Amino acid sequence: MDDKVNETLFEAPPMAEQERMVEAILFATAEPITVRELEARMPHGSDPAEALVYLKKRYEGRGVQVMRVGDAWAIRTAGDLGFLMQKETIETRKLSRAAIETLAIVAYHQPVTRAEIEEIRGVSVSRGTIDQLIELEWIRFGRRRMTPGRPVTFVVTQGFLDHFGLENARDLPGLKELRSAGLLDNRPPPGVGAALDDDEDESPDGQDELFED
Amino acid sequence: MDDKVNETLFEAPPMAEQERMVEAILFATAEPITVRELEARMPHGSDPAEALVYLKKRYEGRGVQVMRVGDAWAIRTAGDLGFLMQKETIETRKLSRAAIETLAIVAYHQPVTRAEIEEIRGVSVSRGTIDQLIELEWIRFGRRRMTPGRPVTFVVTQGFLDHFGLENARDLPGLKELRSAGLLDNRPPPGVGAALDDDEDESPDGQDELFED
Amino acid sequence: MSETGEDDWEADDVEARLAAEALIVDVDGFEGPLDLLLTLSRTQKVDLRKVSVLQLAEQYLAFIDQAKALRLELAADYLVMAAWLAFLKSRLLLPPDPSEEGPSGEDLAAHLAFQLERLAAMREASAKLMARDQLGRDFFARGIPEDVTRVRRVTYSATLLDLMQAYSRIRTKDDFRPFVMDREKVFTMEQALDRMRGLIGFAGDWTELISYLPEGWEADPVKRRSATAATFAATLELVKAGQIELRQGDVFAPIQIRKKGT
Repeated sequence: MDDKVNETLFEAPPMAEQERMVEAILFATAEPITVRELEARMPHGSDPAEALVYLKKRYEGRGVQVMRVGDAWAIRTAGDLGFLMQKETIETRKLSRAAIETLAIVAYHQPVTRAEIEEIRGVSVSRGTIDQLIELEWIRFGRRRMTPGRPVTFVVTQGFLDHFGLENARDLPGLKELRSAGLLDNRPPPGVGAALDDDEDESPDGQDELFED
Repeated sequence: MDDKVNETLFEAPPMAEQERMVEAILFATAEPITVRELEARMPHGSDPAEALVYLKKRYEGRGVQVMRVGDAWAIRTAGDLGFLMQKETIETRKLSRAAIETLAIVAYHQPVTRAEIEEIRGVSVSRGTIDQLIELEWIRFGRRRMTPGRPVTFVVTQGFLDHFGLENARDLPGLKELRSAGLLDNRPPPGVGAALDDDEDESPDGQDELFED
Repeated sequence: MSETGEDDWEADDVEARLAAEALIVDVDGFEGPLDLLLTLSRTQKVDLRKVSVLQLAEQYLAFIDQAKALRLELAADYLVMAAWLAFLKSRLLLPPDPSEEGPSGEDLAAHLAFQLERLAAMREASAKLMARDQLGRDFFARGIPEDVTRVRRVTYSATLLDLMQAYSRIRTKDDFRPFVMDREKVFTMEQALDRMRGLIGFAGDWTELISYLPEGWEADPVKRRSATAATFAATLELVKAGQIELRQGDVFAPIQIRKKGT
């Protein structure tokens, strides 16, 4: 037992030197490296596992970290400095027509269920469109509707109001104003006008709680 | 008052943090990075040059080293640990004697024209030799010589410094001795002196800046 | 001095001759005459600064002679160097001729010695350079480089107007009709052509094109523009068909037409 210890002591380089070696190998290898591979490359009797403990400690809080990757080891950028490895370019895109229409419906009809959005648009609303609007933090889930199936509703967010410069969703121009602004066709087909009015008359009930300041 | 506000807005991170950032960036890349590039990637107001001084000191005696390569910086494994790296060694094409000598002549005599290289070696330099060195990114075209025919000159690159672990072209082995022995002089053959005088007047200037910091 | 040089060469031992012959066999291995001279100078076993250029010239010439005797093909620059060294040798051996211009034999010899020393120095420098630790051989760059990734962050934008327009679109989509151009105010070329065909019979004299515009199309500028364009296009068609002639006195002057063949 003592002989063994002595043997190792004499053959292996000092631990500080082993640490240097592990450091250099970890730095230069093209892939994470296992303790066994380290052992194979270092002088006989080296204990890379121990050297790794010291090295890992030495890099604590530094710009790079000694990290375990599966059963191998590698030097990696410290998590909080990842931003230095990226160059961000911001690209502004126009929202798709489906998304803007869905958003408009939520804004005008909130709280509104997906089924209702689809009914108004006359086409189905893709999961992606809803997800995108939620991700943009322009819509969020509202309360469940107290109807069979208890469907979730969607409402617009404070972020939405901020983005569009609205105090309040009630500030959205009504259909009459849209019409007088020339945004709505001047000639609504017969019968639609009445339906719209109903719509407008009816919606405040549902909306009141949401539009309360 | 406004200035103060702006200053605080753009306050650079503490030096210890800047050192971490430089560390992370240098670790991440295989190619040397200039101070200017570091500056561009770090938060506004950072002073990577100062951070590099600390970082270089921190890595003294470690398994990897912070090395200066011309006006750029890189982390490289310590030279004494090369024996651990057989696996990483890239088999490079063996350079011909002509290529090695041409490279040395460019390094020690830069900026140097092809005619001058040929004069020193006493033999014509093949196109292929120059091409090979350019392809290795060890030499590149320098400024044209302001002599009749305005011949192009060659100088060594940052890649050359990096490859041979030189901080600077002035660190070339034996450069001072060669210079004081007059062996880097562009001494024209007797009788041709007058024609080459211009050349001589101009070349020291050109060289000075190359061997300057 | 020259005498002793000769003697040295004559008296040179067998070893040197063998060495010279070995050089000849290896003639392809030399990088030009200067390289060969440098190798020959080493056989003098003195510091390059003390090398006897005269002796060197003789060594070189002897080398060339032997190569010739062996019918070895030598590149032209070796022969040029031989000629030059023969000239140098004569300069060094003969007393200087005061009437002769140009550099002295000593100057030329000194320069050759400098060239040899410089070449030797560069050889040594390149050896030192290559002996340095080299990247990828003795020291190493990062094995797992992380490139700067360009992150493209897409932000979506919409304005209140987009929102309102979208809503309007939905609420009025029942009214939607496919887009068709409003033809009410358009006079087509076909119409103009029909009209012109009926009228050109009367155009014996130059008449202004403008007078051919259809009735009721002059007042409304939109209608007038359309009618003018159509009528002009129709006119060009008729010119092409060889039925009428067309002229314009000046830029922006009235365009006139008349029936062809009058």
